[in-house]
Amino acid sequence: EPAIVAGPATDPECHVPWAEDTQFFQFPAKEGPFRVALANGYIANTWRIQMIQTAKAYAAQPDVAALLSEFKVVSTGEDVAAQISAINNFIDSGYDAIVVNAQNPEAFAPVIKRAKEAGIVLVAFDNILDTTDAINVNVDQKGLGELWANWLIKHLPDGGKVLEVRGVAGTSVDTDRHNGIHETLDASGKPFEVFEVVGKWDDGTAQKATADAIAVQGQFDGITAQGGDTGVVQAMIDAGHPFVPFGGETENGFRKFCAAHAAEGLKCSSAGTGPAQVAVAIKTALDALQGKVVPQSVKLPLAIVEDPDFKDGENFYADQSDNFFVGNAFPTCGINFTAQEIMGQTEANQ
Amino acid sequence: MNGLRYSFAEQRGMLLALAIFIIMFALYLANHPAGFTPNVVQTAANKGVLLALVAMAQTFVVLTAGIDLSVGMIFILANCLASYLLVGTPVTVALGVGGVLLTGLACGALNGLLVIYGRLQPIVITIATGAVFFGIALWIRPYPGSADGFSAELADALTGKVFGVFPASLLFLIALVLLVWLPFRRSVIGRAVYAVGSSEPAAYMSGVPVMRAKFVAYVLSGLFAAMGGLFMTFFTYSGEASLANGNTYTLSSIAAVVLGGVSLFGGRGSAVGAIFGALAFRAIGDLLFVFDFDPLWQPLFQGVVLLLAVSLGSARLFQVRNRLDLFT
Amino acid sequence: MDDEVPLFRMEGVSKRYGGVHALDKADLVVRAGKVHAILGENGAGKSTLIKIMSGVVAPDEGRMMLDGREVSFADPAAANAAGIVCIFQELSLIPDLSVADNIVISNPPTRFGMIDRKAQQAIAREALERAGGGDIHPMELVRNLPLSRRQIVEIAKALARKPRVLILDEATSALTAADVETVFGVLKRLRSEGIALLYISHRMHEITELADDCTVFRNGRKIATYPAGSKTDDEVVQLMIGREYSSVFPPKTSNVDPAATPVLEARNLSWLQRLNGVSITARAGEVVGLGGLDGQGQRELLLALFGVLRGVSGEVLIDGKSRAINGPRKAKAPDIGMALIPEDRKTEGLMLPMSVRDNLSFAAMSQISRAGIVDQRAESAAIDRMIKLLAIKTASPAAAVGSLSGGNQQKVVIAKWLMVGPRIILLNDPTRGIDVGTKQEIYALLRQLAAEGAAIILYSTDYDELIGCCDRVVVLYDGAVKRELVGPEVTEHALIASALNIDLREAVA
Amino acid sequence: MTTDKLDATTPPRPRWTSRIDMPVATAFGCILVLLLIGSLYSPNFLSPEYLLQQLKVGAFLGVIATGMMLVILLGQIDLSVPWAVTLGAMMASAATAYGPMGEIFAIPFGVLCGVLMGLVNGIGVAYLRIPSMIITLAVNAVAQGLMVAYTGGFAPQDSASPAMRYLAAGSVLGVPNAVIVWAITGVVAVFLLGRTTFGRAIYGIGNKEAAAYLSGIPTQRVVMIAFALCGGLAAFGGVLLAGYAGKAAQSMGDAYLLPAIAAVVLGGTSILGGRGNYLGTIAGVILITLLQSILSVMQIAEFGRQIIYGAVIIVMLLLYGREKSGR
Ligand SMILES: Nc1ncnc2c1ncn2[C@@H]1O[C@H](COP(=O)(O)OP(=O)(O)OP(=O)(O)O)[C@@H](O)[C@H]1O
Ligand SMILES: Nc1ncnc2c1ncn2[C@@H]1O[C@H](COP(=O)(O)OP(=O)(O)OP(=O)(O)O)[C@@H](O)[C@H]1O
Ligand SMILES: [Mg+2]
Ligand SMILES: [Mg+2]
Repeated sequence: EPAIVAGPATDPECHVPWAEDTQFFQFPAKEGPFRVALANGYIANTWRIQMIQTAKAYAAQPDVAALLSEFKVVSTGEDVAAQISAINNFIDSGYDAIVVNAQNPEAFAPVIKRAKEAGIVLVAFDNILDTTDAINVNVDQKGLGELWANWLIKHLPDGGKVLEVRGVAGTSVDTDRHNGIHETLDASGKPFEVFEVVGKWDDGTAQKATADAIAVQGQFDGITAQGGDTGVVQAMIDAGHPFVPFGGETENGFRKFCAAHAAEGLKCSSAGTGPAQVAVAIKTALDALQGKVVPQSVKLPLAIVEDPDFKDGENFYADQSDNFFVGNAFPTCGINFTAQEIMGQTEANQ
Repeated sequence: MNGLRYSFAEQRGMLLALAIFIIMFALYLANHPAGFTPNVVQTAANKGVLLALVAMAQTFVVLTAGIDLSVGMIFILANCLASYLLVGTPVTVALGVGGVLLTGLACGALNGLLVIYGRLQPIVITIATGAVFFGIALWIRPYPGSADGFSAELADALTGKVFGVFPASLLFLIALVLLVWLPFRRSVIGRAVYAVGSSEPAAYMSGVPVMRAKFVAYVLSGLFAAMGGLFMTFFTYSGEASLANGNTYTLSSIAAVVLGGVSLFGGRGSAVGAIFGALAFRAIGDLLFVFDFDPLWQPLFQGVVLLLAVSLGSARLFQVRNRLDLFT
Repeated sequence: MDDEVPLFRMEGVSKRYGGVHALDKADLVVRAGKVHAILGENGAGKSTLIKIMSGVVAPDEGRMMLDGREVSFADPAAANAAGIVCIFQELSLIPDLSVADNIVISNPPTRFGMIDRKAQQAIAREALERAGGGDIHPMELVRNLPLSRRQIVEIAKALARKPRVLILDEATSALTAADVETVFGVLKRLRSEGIALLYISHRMHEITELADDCTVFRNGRKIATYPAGSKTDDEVVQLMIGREYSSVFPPKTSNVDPAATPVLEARNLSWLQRLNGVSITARAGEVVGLGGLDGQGQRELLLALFGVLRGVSGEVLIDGKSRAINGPRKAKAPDIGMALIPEDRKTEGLMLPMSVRDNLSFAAMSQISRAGIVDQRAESAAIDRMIKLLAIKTASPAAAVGSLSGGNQQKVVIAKWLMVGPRIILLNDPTRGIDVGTKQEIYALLRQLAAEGAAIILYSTDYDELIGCCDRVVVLYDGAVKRELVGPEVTEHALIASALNIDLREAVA
Repeated sequence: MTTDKLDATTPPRPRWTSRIDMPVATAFGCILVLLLIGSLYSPNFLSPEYLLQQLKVGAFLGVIATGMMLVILLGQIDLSVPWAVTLGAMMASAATAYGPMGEIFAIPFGVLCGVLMGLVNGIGVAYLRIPSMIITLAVNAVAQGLMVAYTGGFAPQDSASPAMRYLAAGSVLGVPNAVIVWAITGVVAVFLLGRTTFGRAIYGIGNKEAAAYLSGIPTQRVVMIAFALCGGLAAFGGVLLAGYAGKAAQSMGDAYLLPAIAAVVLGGTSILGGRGNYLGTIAGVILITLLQSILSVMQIAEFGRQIIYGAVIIVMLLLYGREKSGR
């Protein structure tokens, strides 16, 4: 039962409203410290692991820790029903706020209803919820597709043959990004011929699909991939495919390739919102609990690095694993982890 | 008196599952911050019933000594279909429910026909039909969501509480057991299913309608998987064609069935056992909620508990005095 | 015999399996109220004939008439409905269902569409009673019953179907004399009730006792039909095997040294309640029989010696030295050299779909391989030798064992163990379901092995066999040695008396 | 016995024809048909580069399916393949971080981890007699848990060593090394199955475990070793995959479970155990790889791919996967 108030947000730098007409919430201020829960779904991929690590690290920061009496994380796997049940349990157990990375953003209507009745702050990130009753920390997935498409349009002024490596079928993220790419390319009026394969956001699958596409279709003029981008570049290298403009995600391995082969034509736009958005979500939840004004839908800045701005040690790390997602600091929210800080933790500093 | 002993022997597998479930669930409740409240029970029931339905679906096929790797996909297909059909007035919703169930029936019938007339091994054929079912689900629901005018009333009724205390989903499950499972268990065709699973040549020689029994088992499997899909829709108000989720439910249903004392070699076990197996399996996940594990170690904990639970059945090995009995 | 319309008649029925004429233009007439015996060696086509009669197998040609009307059966259920009920050679019971469930399996009593468990129990009790199995609880699972009890259930199940023609394909092969008596009582009563009985057995004395008419098959062809008693046993056997017939059992030419250390000595073996302090010895060159009613611990004794059972107390000495045998692998090692011909060749002796070659070399792997790699030349040589030695009839060593007739399958089981070169051979009812000719060969072989220095322990449900083959018979009762009969003491009378736990002197008096 | 009823039957076929049985021949036939249909879409499907690439990519599945075949021949199944693959890939990569010694031992170490995992499966199946379908499911969950904890908790080094790269992505005289590795695996498998006591034991156990046990075969040990081999081969497949991709990643094995089973069965191996030959598995692997690849490249919506993939497998199974009729 938040009050709908006029903007702007108490922390306008960080909490940028999604759109002109985005509402602003003000929850009744509560006494801290708070019990906050993070309801994660699937865990066994790098993005999610990194996300959980970030959440833990953020919650451990002294100023954040001071606000928290309990911070609980539960990962329930692929099954959205289990995740919904976990959230129901958090609600029944009287947590003050619940942060959720939804397995299926459409499935939470009943939970949102219950959370609202119980006066609990519900904040969704990554996969946002289809509602105006919970707070969404929103990544513009479609905008990401548009960004990549615009990058290709810029580098291929005469149009051309584009390879699009898609994500996991049936998800809204895949659909949104795909639509963004296509609408933008179509709108450009240039002769783009798009060739689609499915990479499932997985390097191995994307690599195989790309290799097959190259073997059968010959040469492409541009590439865009939603994930598994390191594998896509690897396949190009293995096949001796010339380097071409590429709009892709923010994997460290991808950026390594982009930096190394830019001169040969691998002109990259690497953009996305790293797993650190969980920290923004937690911050938003804490702000809301403290009675601060927050937008119902927060627009997360995209972490974008484009050719020729790739710099080792700054926005990618040549000596680190390929697998983590870089570019997930949100300075406007005071969140300044570098990914390697998170993933590079050793046993000693745990 | 003597008869009682035989009845008990028949139920042993189920009782073990029941015991595992009770222990884990008691552990869960004892440590739950909210305690033993109707809401907590309702939450656990809804989640448990969902898997229990799919596990029951798996049971029918496993009883015939087959295995159905497409139950998860029928479940997903039903979920996606229901997200379109459960709209409008009670009448149209009822028609929608009927449509979803019929679809499940048809999927099961297809599996059955391929197994019977194609004379193909169920484990492979259902991998293939599973791909087809998932393809159809993805076709009708390319991204998650539900149709405009989705009617939440039936959904709320079936996932809510009766008289404010008793979970409706559990009542529904009990009704299914009483109205479908028990009559099936006692019917001629039900016995035929057990006979076929226990020894197909002997059943054939004895004049048991082997093909009909198998067909009925697959059809019922499809029907129950579709009921699971319906429940998923009730629970989430939406449909999603998720391959990963389909596989999760398929594999969980196998785990539940085994935990519930149903023999993968066919002919032994009951759907009631499978239900407790499903509830026990869910309880493993629930334990995460009440114990404070490092989030990154949670999957390991879950795996280890599952490993221990499935190893429990091997305790009987220590009673085996004739090594030849190990091979039957 | 010719003027009445026979209950069932079969004319010119043929069935081929690939190149094999399992049945070749066979005729058969079955009359109500008579027992018709079918005779023939293994693979003669007897089982095929009755499988066709009962709808399990579809004939290639020919016709069948019931009450003078032509019939054909799509499946066993159709034959059942017409009143033709068969007790198959391979048991057709469903192991995970209860005895009662099995008895009413094809047509359970129902109420409101559900199976009526009370009624079914009543039917089962009555049928069991009629079949001589009143001691079997109807709710017991079939898988928990010993083989001989299962046979009784099988018979009860057939009776519950109210047959007009009842077919028994070697239904007594797993039964002991006492059970056979019970069953014969039942069959005679059924005959007097006007039921036609078709009876297949390899046991001549059973046929003598029971049959009214006899038909002999050979190589899928009907050779002769004659009234029972009109031919001597020798003539019958000659018809069956198509050649001169000599005495079944080879002479007992044993030259055992009674002072020698026994190759095998077991002292005080106990296991659960099934073995209660059994002691037994076997010397080189000796054939020791195990007698007694079925299920008195003979099977367990053999398994215990072979190391299959866990928790056996007592001591086993090989060549006078105490050895711990913890499994077949240990048992067959050269320093012990034990072999077991198991009871059920289809589940314990053979891999039916695999070739004769693979089956034969299975136990003798260590003999024909070096460092885990099979020496194919040595393997082929050994296999050819065995096939010759036992005259195993197979199209090629590459043929599936399952396609051989039962007798030849049994020879493969024996041959596979002979390849190991055992010194101690345990045999668990090795001639069950095997025709006279093959039996004769196996007896001769046993003698020969003994003469070559092997110690043999032979369990048989057939008293003739114990009498004809064994130098010594140890009779078990309730898991303990009841009596040991040596040489001329081994008589049918003594065997039966001690098997039934009757004091011999008292019985004589 | 002097009867001669079996003398008229056909003489034994020569050894080599009995190896190429119906299912295998049909499977290779299906491969040709697939290629022909593909070539209607683009002639490039018949180009040597494309075909070599399919063999190379198929090699990963081929190695994994080899292990799966051993287990299926026993009448068992291994559902822990996904995380055995990942485990092999991640552990081999992890070893690479420990200096030159680590690099040398990277591949054996990765495979060893898979063997250990398979050993747990094997002990569960052989000694505790837990149904393989469920114990491998549980072990898979445990392995996943370990890998998640490992990735999150420790400094992960996950790039492939140069040796892994060379093995999976390099080539000798134009032949991809991965194909050579698969060929060697295959030759060893054929030898193992056909010429060794171990191989005989596998077929025997798959047919009738009780009979094998009573023949003095150490059935439990054989089953355990077969599962260990399956785990090791899955991990080795993971090592190759990591080499192919240049790195190891979470859940890289997910895509290999069902295809491995399907490949083995499409190759004519009976899922009930005891029957099947390696040539069939090769055919099955190529079939699945080609089918996936062709569907991936043809511009069909994902749902269409799924439906066609399933339908093609059904049709192929109907063509030759049928069991003999009982009557
Ligand atoms: N399904 C089958 N496939 C191939 N051959 C078969 C089949 N059934 C029977 N045969 C062959 O047909 C012949 C007759 O077999 P059948 O079982 O009728 O003999 P039988 O007289 O019953 O022998 P036994 O005394 O051993 O029981 C045998 O050579 C047998 O191998
Ligand atoms: N599909 C088949 N292919 C090859 N052989 C078969 C097949 N089905 C059955 N057989 C074999 O053919 C014979 C059928 O006859 P039946 O089942 O009566 O056995 P049998 O020869 O009588 O042996 P036994 O003496 O053990 O009873 C058996 O040996 C059986 O194993
Ligand atoms: Mg027969
Ligand atoms: Mg026979």
